[in-house]
Amino acid sequence: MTEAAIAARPTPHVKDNAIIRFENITKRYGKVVAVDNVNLEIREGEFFALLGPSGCGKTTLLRMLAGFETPTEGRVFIDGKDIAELPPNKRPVNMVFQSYAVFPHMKVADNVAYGLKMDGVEAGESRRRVEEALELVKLGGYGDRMPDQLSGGQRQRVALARALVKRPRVLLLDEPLSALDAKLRDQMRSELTSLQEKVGITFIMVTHDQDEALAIATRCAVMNRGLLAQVATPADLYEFPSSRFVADFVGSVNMFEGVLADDKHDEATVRCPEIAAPIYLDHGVTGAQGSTVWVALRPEKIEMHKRPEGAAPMKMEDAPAGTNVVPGIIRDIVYLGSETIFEVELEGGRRVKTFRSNLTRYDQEDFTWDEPVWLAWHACSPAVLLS
Amino acid sequence: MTEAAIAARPTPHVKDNAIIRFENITKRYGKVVAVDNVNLEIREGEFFALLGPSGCGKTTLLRMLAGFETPTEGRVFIDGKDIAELPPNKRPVNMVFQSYAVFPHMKVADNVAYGLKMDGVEAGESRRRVEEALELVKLGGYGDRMPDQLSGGQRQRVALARALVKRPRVLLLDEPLSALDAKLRDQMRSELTSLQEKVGITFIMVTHDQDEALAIATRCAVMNRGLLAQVATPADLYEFPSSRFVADFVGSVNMFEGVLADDKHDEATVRCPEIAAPIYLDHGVTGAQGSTVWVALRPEKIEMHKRPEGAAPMKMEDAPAGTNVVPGIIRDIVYLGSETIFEVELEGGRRVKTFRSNLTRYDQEDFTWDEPVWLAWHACSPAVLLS
Amino acid sequence: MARERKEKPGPLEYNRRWPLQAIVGATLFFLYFPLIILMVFSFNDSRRNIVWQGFTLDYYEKAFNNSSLIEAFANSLTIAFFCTIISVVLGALTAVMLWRFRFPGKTAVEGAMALPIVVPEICMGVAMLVFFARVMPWPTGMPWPLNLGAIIIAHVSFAFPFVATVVRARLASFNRELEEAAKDLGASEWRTFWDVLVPHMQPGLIAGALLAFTLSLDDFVITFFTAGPDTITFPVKVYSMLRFSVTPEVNAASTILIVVTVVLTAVGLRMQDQQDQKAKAK
Amino acid sequence: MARERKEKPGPLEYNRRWPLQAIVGATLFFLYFPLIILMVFSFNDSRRNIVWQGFTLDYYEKAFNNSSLIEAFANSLTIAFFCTIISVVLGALTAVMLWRFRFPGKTAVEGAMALPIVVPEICMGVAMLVFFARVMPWPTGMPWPLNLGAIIIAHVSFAFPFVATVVRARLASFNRELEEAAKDLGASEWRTFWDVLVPHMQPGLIAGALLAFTLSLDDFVITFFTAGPDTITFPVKVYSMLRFSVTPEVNAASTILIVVTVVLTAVGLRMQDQQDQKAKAK
Repeated sequence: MTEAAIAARPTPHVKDNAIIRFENITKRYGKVVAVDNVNLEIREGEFFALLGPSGCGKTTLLRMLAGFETPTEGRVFIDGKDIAELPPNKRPVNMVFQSYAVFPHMKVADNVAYGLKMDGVEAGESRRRVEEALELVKLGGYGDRMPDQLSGGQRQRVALARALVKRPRVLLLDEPLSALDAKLRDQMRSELTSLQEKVGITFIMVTHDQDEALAIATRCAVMNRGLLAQVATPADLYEFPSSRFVADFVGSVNMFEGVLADDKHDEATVRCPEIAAPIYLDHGVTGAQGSTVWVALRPEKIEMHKRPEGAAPMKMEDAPAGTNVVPGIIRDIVYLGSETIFEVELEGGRRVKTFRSNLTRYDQEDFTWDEPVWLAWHACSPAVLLS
Repeated sequence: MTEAAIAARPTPHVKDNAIIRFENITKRYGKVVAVDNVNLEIREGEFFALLGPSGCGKTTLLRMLAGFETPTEGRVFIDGKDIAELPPNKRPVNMVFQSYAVFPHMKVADNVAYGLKMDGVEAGESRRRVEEALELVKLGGYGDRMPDQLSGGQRQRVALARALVKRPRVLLLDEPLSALDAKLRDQMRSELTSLQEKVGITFIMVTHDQDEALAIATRCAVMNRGLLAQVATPADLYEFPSSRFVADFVGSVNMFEGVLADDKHDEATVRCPEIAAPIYLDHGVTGAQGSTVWVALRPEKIEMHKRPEGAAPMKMEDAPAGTNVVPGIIRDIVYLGSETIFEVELEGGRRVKTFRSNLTRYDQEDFTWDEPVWLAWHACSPAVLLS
Repeated sequence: MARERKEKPGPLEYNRRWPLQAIVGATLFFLYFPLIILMVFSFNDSRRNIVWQGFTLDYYEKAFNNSSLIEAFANSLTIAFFCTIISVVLGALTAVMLWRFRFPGKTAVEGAMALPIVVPEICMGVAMLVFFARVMPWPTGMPWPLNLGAIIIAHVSFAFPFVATVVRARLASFNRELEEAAKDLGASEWRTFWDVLVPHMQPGLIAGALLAFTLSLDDFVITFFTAGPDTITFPVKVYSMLRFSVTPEVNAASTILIVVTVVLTAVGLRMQDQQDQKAKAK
Repeated sequence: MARERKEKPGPLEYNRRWPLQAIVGATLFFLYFPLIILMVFSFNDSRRNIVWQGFTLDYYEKAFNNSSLIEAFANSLTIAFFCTIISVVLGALTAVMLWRFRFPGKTAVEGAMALPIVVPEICMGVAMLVFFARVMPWPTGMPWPLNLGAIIIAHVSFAFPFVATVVRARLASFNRELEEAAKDLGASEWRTFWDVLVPHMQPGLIAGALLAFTLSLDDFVITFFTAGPDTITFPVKVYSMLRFSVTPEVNAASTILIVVTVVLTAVGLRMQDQQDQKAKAK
C-alpha cells in the first residue's frame, strides 16, 4: 500500500538517525487538548512538513521544539537529549517566524549578526559569516539596508539568513510562504528546497497549504485535532491516504460511502448506493465483509468518454478488463486554461468531479453542457478507506 | 485563428444588441493616463470580465459605468443612450463593491430594501421583492440579522441581493471573490455563473485573477496600462493570445524568441536561438520573413518521453510527422498531487516547464531528477506572437 | 490555537517579577492617596481633624443646603449643556470638512485646530480675559442663561477641537464604498450623509459630546478669567470656598464633582468599547 | 489606481459647498481671535490701549528683566524636567506591566490609571492641598531644587498616567514574534527587553516625555494649590501679575509660554509622524 507513483526527491543528505523525537507529547490548555499523545521521529537532513488545518496543533508542536511551549506530558529529544529544561535561547534550533520578525530598527547585517553577537562570536569572524549567509540567500550587498527598504520576499531571506548563520541543528519554519503573493510563493518554494539541499540542515515547516507541503517536503505529517493523522511522503499521502480526513484535506477527491461486498487477496468489490454498479478493485482491502468503507477517487484519475444518446447502453461487463464504467451527464464545465473541470451527474443524482488537461489547441474532443458521457476508471485507481 | 478547443458555455440569453458601448474612452489623472482610447461593446446577457494586473485601468472603466468616474474624452452608452450627464443614483446599473459595502447599522432586509426605498417603491411591494431577492441568493430567513452576524460569503450575498433587487440593466462586480478564502471562492464561482443564468441580467466583473475570469466569464477583455490588449472568449484568450502580455498574464507559458524563417499558407518555421532545432508549425503566420516573433508554448501541451542515455540520438527527421522533438534533462520536479511540474533543461541551458497529470496511482512512468528526456509537441500547439 | 494563548501568560509568570509589582503598586498607592484622603474626609465627623472621628453625611447635607453652591452647580450644568451642543455641531462639521475636502490651506487649518488643545490654559484664560474685558465686553445684567454667554463661548473654543479630533479619528475608519453604495442604490448626496455617514460617526459624536461636557463642567482656569462677578460655576465656587479655609464641605463638593465626572467618562468609554467590539465582530 | 484618487476630490467639489466653508471659517476665526489679540498686543506700543499704536519689543525686554519672572520660569523648567523623567520611568513601567502580565485586579489598576486624566483638576488641586497641608507637609526652607519636591510629586501624579496611556497604545502594535525571535537567537530576557522592546517603545516614550513636559510646564491649578509662598512657577507668576492689572508684559509672558508649548508639541507630533510613516513603509 505504500508504493509511490512518483519518484521521491533524491535525498542523499538524509541520514538514518532521528534528530528529533517526540515521545507521547500531549499539550493541554485548561480543558482544551491542543496536542494529543503524539509520537514522531524526524530524521537528520529531512525537509519535514507539519500539515493541517488551523487549530490542529501543528504550530504548538513546532513551538515546543523552539521552546516557546512546554509539553503538558511527554518528552522531546533533540539528538537524543531531552530538551525539556532548556530555555529557547539555549536550544540548537532556530526559527523563521511567520511575520519574519526582522528587527525593524537594525540594519540587515545587524539583524543577521544578532544571534552571533549573543553567542559572543568575535567581530571579524561574525562579519565573515554574516557576509556568507547573505550570499547564501542571494542578498549579498544588502547588509546596509534597513528592513523597511526591503520587499516581503527579501525580508524573508533576511530571516532565513539570520537563522542559518547560527548553524542550527534544525531550522523551524512557521508558515514560511503564507505572507507572500502567488508568484513569489512559487519562486520561494523552489528556492527553499534548493537552499535546504545546499546547507544540508534539517528543516521543519508548518503549513496549512497542502500544495506547499507536497511540493517542498520530503516527508509530511498530517495533523487533525491534535492527533497525527498520517506520516508519509507527499506521493504516499496523496495516493494512499489513511483516512477520509487525509484524502479530503490533501487534494480534491470524490468520496463514496459503501459496503465491502467481496474481499479477496487480490481483488475486492464495494457497493455504493450512489453508484449503480459495484466498484471493482484490483487489490484486497483487509476489512470485514459487510463493513462500511469509503472509496476515494481522485478527479484526474477518471476518464470521460462520449456516450451517443441513441446507442445501446454499455454494460459493465463490456468494459475493458479492470475498468469501472458508469454513465452520467455533464452538468458543469469550468474552463481554467491548462485544464478543465467537469462536474458529471450520475444516475442517482450524485455529482462527480473530473479534470482533463487541455492537451491540444484545437480538434479536442468537444464535450459540452448536458452531454451524456461515460466515466471510467481503472480498478487500481480508487483508494479504499476504513475510517 | 479563433477556433476554440473547448465549447463555449451555452448562452441562449445573450442577445445581439450592445447594452454597453465605450467609444474612444480616455481617462487622465494629471499626466497619468489610466484608460487610453478604449472602444468596447458588451452585449446584453453576457457575463463579461475585465481582466488585468492592478493599475491597468479596469476598475476605472467599471467605475465609469457606475458614474463614480467621468471620462476625460469619449462617450459611454447604455442601451444606446449617452449617460455622461447621469449621476450615479440615476443610472440603470448597480454595483457589488469589493468590500461588499453592506450598511453595518441596518438589518439585512433593510439593506436590501434601501434601493427600493430610494425609488419610492411602496412598502408591501418592497417587502415582497426583498424576500424574493434574499431567496435568490439563498439567504431566505436572514432578513432580521445584522451584518455583523454574517460570514464574509453571506455578506457578499446580501450585496448581490441589494443590487439585484433593483432589477438593473447591468450588474457591476468589483473583484467579487477576492475577499473570500480559497474554498469559498470555488463555490461562489459556480454560484455566480448560475445566478447570472437565472436572472439573465448582464454582469460585468473586474478581476485580476485569470482563473476567475476564465472560469466565470463568457467573454473577457484583457487590459494593460490603460489599453485593451485582447477581447475574446476564455478559450480563445488562453489558446490564441494576441500578444506576449496576454500569453504571459493568462496562464503559465514557455516563451521563445525567434526569427520567422519560412512562412507559407499552411506551414511555417521559426528558428529560436534557445532551441537547437527549428520549430515547425502547421499553420501560416502572416509575418514578414526574417522578422522577430515569439513562440508561446503552454506547459500542458508538451509531452515528455524517456531518452535512454546510451541510445543513438533521435533525429528531428525521425520524429512522427507534425511533431517537434528536442532533448533535455529534468532539473526540477514539483509534485502537486493531481499533477507534477517538471523543469527540463534544454541543451543551450534554457529551462522549459511541462505539466503531467498523475493519471494512475502506481506503475506510472517513473521520471526522476537529472534524467535525460525528449520533449515533444505537436506542430499545432505553439502560438506564434508578433508583439 | 497556540498563537492566541501565548498572549496571556499565567499569573505565575507575573509573580516572579515581584520587584516590578512592588514599585508600581507603591507608586499607584502613593499617587492616589491624596484623592482617597480627600474623599474619605468628606465623611469624617470633624471640622479640622485629620484623625477619623466617625462617619457622617452632615457635610453633604450642608453642601446641598448651600444655595450658592447649588446655583453654581446649575450654572455649570447649563454651561456644559450648551457648550456640548455647540461643540458637537461645530466639531463634527470641522471634522467632516477636514476629512472630506481638499482646499487651499488645509494643513494650516488642521494645525490651527490643534491649538486650543495645546495652548496652556492660563494663556487661554488671559486671552479670554483680554478679549471679553476690552475687545468685546459681554453685556452685564442679562437674564439667565444669557449672562453665561461669554463663558459658553470660551468653553466652546477649547472643547470643540477635542470633539473634532475624536470625530476625525472615527471618520478615518469609514469605508468610502459605503457612501458609493448608497449613491449607487439611488440616494442623493444629502440622504447619503444622513443614512450612511452620520450613523458611522455616531460613536465619535457621543464620545465627543461626553468629552465636551466633562471638559466644560471641570474647567476652572478659563472660567475664572472669563466669568463676571455674578456668574459663578461649581469649580470656581469650590475655589472661593477654599479661600476661607479647607472645610469638609469643600471635600464633599469635590467628591460630588469627581463622582459625576468619573461616571460620565466611564459611560462614554463603555459605549465606545461596545462599538469597537461590534466593529471587530464584523 | 482609481481607488486612491477618489479619496481626493478636487478643490472644485469643495467650492460648491461654500456655506459649509463660511460657517467653519467664521468659527475658526472667532474662536482664535482672542489668542491672536493676546499675541498681537504683546507687541503694541501702548500700556492700556486696544488700538494699535506701533510695534515694540519693550514688553519682552521688560519680561526678561523681571527677575521674579525669570526665577519662576527656571522653577517651571526644573519641575517639568524632573516630572518628565519620573513620569516616563513610572509610566513606561506601568504600561509594560499592564500590557505584559495578567494578575488579579488588573482591570481595577487599569481603571485607576485613567483616574488622574479624568478627575477635575480643581479636585486634584484640593486633594493635593489637603495632603501636603495636613497629612504630609513638605519641609519648608529647603534649598533649591528640593523645595520643589511637593510640586514635582503633584505633577507626576497627573502626568504619568498620560505617559502610560501613550506607551500602552504603542505597545499594542508590538509584534510578539520579535521578542521570540530575539530569544530564539540566544538573547536573555533582559537583553530582549533592551534590544527589542525598548526600541519599539521609543516613539511612545518620546511622545510621552513631551506630553509630560508640557503638562507640567503649563499646569496652573494644581501647582497653585500645592506651591508654598516661596515657590512660584511661570503660570502662577502670570496669574499673580494679572491680579494687579492686565499689562502688555503679561501678554508677552503668555506669548512666550504659548510659543514654547506649541513648538514642543509640534516637534513631538512630527517625530511620531515620522515613526508612523516608517512603520507604514514596512
